Amino acid sequence: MLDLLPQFLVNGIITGALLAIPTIGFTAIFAVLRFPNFAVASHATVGAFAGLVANVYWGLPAVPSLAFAFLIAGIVGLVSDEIALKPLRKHGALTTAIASIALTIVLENIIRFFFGNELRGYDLPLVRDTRFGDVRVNPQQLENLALAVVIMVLVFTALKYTRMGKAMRAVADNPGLADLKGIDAALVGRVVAFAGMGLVGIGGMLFGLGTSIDPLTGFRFILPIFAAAVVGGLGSIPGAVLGAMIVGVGEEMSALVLEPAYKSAVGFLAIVLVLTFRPSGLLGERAY
Amino acid sequence: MRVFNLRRSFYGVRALSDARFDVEQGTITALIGPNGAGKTTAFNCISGVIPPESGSVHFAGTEITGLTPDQINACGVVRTFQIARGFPTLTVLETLLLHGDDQPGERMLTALFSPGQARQREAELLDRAHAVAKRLKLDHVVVNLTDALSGGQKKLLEIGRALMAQPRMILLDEPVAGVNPTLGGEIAERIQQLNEEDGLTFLIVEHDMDVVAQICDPVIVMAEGRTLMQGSFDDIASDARVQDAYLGKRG
Amino acid sequence: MSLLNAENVVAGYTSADTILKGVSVHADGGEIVAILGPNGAGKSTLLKAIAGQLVAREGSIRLKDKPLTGLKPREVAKRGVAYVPQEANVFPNMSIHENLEIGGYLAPREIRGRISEIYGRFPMLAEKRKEAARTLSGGQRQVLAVAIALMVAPQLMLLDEPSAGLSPVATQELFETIRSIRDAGVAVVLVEQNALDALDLAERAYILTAGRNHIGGRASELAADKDVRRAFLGG
Amino acid sequence: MLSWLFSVATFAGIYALLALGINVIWGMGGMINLGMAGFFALGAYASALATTSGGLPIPIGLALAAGLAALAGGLLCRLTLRLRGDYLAIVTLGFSELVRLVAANEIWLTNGSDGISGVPGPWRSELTPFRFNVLSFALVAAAVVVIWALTERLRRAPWGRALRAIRDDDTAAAVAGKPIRRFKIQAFALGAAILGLAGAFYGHYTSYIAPDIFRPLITIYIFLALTAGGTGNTTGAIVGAVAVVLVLEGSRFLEGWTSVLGGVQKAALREVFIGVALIAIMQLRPLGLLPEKSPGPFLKRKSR
Amino acid sequence: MTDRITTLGPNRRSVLMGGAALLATPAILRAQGTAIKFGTLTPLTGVGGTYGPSMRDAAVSVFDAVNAAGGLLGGSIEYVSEDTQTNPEAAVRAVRKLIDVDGVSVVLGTWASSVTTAVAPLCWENDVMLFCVSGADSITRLPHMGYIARTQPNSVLQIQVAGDFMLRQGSTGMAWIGPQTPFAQSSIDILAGQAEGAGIGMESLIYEADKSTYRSEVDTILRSNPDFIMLGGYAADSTVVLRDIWQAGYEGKIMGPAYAVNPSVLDALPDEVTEGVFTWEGAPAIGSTAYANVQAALGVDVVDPYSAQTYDHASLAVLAAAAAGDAGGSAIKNALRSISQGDGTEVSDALAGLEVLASGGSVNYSGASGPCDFDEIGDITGTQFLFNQILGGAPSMFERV
Repeated sequence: MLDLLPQFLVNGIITGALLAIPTIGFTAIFAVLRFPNFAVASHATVGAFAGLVANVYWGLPAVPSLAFAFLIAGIVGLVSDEIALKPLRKHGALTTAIASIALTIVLENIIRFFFGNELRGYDLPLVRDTRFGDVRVNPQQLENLALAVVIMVLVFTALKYTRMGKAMRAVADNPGLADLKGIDAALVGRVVAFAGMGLVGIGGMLFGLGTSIDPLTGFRFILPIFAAAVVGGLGSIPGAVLGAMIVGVGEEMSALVLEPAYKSAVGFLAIVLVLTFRPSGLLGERAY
Repeated sequence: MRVFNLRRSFYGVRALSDARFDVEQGTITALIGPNGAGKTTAFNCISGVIPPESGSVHFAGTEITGLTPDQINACGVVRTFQIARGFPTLTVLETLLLHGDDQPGERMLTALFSPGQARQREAELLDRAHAVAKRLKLDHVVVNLTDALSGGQKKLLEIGRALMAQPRMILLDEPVAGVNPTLGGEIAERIQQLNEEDGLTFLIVEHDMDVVAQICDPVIVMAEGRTLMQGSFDDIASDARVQDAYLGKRG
Repeated sequence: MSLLNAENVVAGYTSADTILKGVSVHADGGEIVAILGPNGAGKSTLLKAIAGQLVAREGSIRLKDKPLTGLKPREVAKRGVAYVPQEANVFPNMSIHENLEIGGYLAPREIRGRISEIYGRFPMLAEKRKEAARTLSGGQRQVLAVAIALMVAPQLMLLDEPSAGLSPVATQELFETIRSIRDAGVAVVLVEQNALDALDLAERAYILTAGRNHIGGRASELAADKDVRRAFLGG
Repeated sequence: MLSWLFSVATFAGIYALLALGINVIWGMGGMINLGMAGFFALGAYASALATTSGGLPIPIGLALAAGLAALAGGLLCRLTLRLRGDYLAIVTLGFSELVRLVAANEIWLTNGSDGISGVPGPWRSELTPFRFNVLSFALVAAAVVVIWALTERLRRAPWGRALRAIRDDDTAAAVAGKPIRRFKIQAFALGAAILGLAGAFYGHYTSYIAPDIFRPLITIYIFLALTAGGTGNTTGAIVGAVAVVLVLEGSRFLEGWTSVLGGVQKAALREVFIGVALIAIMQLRPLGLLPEKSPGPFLKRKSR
Repeated sequence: MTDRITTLGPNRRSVLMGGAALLATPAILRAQGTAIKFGTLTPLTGVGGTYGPSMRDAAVSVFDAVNAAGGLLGGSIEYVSEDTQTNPEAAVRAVRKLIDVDGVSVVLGTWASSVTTAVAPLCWENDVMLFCVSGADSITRLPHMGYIARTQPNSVLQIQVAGDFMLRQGSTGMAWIGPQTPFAQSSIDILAGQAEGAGIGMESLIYEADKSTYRSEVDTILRSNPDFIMLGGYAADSTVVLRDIWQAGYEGKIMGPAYAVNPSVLDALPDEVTEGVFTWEGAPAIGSTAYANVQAALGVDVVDPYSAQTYDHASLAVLAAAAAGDAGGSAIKNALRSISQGDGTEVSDALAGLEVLASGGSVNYSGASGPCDFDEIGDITGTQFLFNQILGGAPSMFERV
């Protein structure tokens, strides 16, 4: 079995990179709005379907379709947050989190209402893997990996160098002082609801690229997202990337020691292990 | 109580470095010093809220360093908080009852299956709570949630909490700050009375020097995480180092 | 008419809880005004009321004739009032440079110039510009907090116990900084525990007790006053 | 029709038990437990296995269910004692998924995804379906009343007061001399025991359990029930559970207005309705239909 | 016992008299109507949501056709559709409503084995006939007293037939890969037995459903160099596995059940990925009236096995009720085998059957999914199997057994 180790490692890195994008979205929302937004599941599905409309119905190539997925998932994220979740935030993080679960049910079924349950696939050519010695990699995966890296770089750049990005980090870091310094926390909240869910939507489509999508697409990878965010430390964006890598690589490598049917258990074990030693995850609560 | 070489840092800033002092049984000892001198941190370490990095705390000959807060409480040492920490969903009366000692109803099985015992104890505690509330002039707000109290009332409740537990030693963190002078005087008197009549030992952090002068002896001065000196109030007040540390240096 | 005029301010955190029971304070450009008094007297609450973090229930707070009462903290900040809270007054996970940039959030065009000004004034900050604020020592952090406040070129600066937890040396350095700010024409209102030091620093001072003005006057006179010594040392 | 009402009421009773269990852990103890379905499953499996392959009588199955769930609850709580709410939420969610994975994969023990059928119900074969429904309802209702009485007594007792204090501010409660760890573990274990009991009732009532039943959806329903009913309020837990079952079952009768739509669309619309209704309840009554109230001192009623 | 539906015979007068009042009363009060009531219970949401909607539509088309042609037993068929949510817990609540409120005498279309197992006892206890498409062997072994009929060949039979096919194609190393399902382990055991008999290797792997990639799982299974891989999952995960196997550069043969490698999967994947993949199913009666009816009702060229089966469920229920002269559950149960098999006139749709029955003849229904003959425990017998090969993105017939 050990001969497969390098292959599993590569698989894990690719899975991890894909996982990182929605995890960044989830953790960014947590950092600024201070609640775990379980509606990431349905927003990933929204993104996947928006991308499908752009790609299959309008014939756009992958990258513009991803941009469209970002836009639509972001808008849905913003609007649903304003209507459903924002009024509840003053009643505490957990109340809001529970409402976000109800929101997930609503959004998933709105998609089902319009698109039905059929499996749908993107109109993108598939190619076979390329071999590098013992390890095979798919060009599509490399493309996804590259996309993931580009998106991560964009997110980091935006957070690091733009005015809004800095304001976002300031609110996450010290909301009271940010308010004193003139940052409109409500506006930042809206931006983060939009951008965070937009990233989750991209994640949904990136996952969908390799599979087929249906209204339950988002649910298929919601647990790894939570696991990754917690392992990395809720609210920490570098932590999200680190956590996603740990969960991604961990899940793929688990085949060496664990029945594949228990793959999801890896995320859980990683959480328990990390939290035993660091109750706030690997990178604590640092926003950046 | 003997506190020896307590050390504790936060994020690289040393809040306590080698704090050492003794509190004799039956005294009302004051712990004074400028803000940031480490008084509250010392309280936290003594009461088990945060563990010290090194050093030790002994109470009545037993080492209590590193015990959990409830274990320290069980040894007879209770404390109050500087900023009154109310339980938002508990009423004043419930808060007082909560601090009553030896309530068998806090054991799950007793509460479920022999409530009689718990009720009997509750009745005793209720009498005590009403007495405490009356003494602290909280009797008209006993049914209010603690969140709805004014700052001064919260302060009083802090003291009430300490009184309910019938401890051997009470650590008071700024018992009269934010309370009007008349009430402050009453609190001070009450402390003195408890000390004289019940033999309770007090360790008090306080900035109100009237109160300190009136009831405390000895006084311990802390600055920059260390014990500066220990002595009677007059000794302290006339000491140049203390004036420097506490009032600030001139020029 | 002074720059800051606070008259008979009544405020508290909850409706049941009135901490300020009628406090009046005023301050002018180029002077340091110290607010002193025992813990719980309402000193910090007063600053919060001025900065807009608490709504004054009665009384008026005006900056150069324009009322501040009822404005949100960021609107107060826009009028040129910089408030430095006692705690959590920097962004711990952001670099020094970014802290300053956020400080100048309301005046984006002037950020560059002001930051270089501040680096000139506080070489320590320039040196550590890329480091996260959480790595600073207590004194350095207070300097950064003040520097963040300076980023908007305020007319009035409110400092809440800036010397808390600082060593004497750090305190003296910080006070030097405050003096230089005063000298630049800014009105500084500071709350202090370090009473005599504060009186030494300030031109004027108010002593509050139990939410009301107790004594006020020139700092040098107050420093010699028996009443003041009593308030702080009981003697 | 009547039979259906009894059956819906039985489900409402099982939901109410679940809500009461969660109320002890979350409402009274402040510990979020999104792993509810896991304890529900543990109880269901324990009792089903004990009474089918174990051949034991149903009451022993119920006791085993509660006991096993309590044990697991205590252990999980011990393991997660230091975690903050949102972390705890995700860890417990992972726990329930782990339980489901084990139930699906350890065929030797749980019969895998085939599930366990023929779980005995009390006098099921001797009674008509209608009478069995009535009996089940009576038994579940009795259990709800007993558990309600027990948890309400605990809530009013000094035990509940201390637990509430810990929920509000555990440092201050510790300083007040309350052993936080003991209280939290007790509350978690007790709540888990109730969840396990509910699982056992579920199995004996429907006669069949399978891993698919214990997907997180049911946890969501119960949390929504408790939030709608009033977190921390024992009676509210029951009211909320009944409200959620009414929404779930009542929404089946929306059919009439939607005759132009296809089957999927109707089903989707029904679930949208459920979600919107629950969010609306939370927004309109954020503290729940019956907000938590302080019980006052633990004395006999007449003396109060 | 007031709620029990024991007689649901034709009672025209009450229908007529009650008609006006019924329109004015809410559905909930109409529970014990005297109309003929059938219920569909398919997965409209949840994992099975891919299949359930068309299953429902296929069944409903039968009822609509019968009603349009004058109804059944002098009345018209009322049908109620509920959603299993692919979740036994929700399905139990749904079937309760169907039985106790709507008073249906037939429930048809349950898909997931766990759902069927969960609702079955409620059906047989209430004299309700249950038609299902679930494959788990354990279902027909339940003590159902004849109240279950299954149109899906049981999994033992399916796997044996498929394994034989793989050996016939000259497999020198078999592999099975699929999620944990009620028939995962039995599938592996059967294949392993067949492989051992043929003296070839057999590798298997059970993965976790609902993952977005199975690359590592595929790598693991390919280590044994199989030349014939059998898929054990459903449509969603099979899409992923097929893609991953193809991308891994596998050149051997693949086969999967027709419900997993279905038109939507073929649609979602590029043709080259599915090229040459074998599928198998209980042979549908392509070209029959029934099959054509389903094609028309669903507007598709290739009818998926489950929709064909629910179409037959509906037809069987209608014909059994007509033959018994009683639309009650026990009557349908007792009459089922008299119209599904035997020497009667062979008919392929309900309308034709009703005509024959009306004229006093007897029928042998043979529907869209095949001949629909049942053994004593309700399993389908005499099923022929159809093997297709996917060529150019569409199935083409390969072999019929």
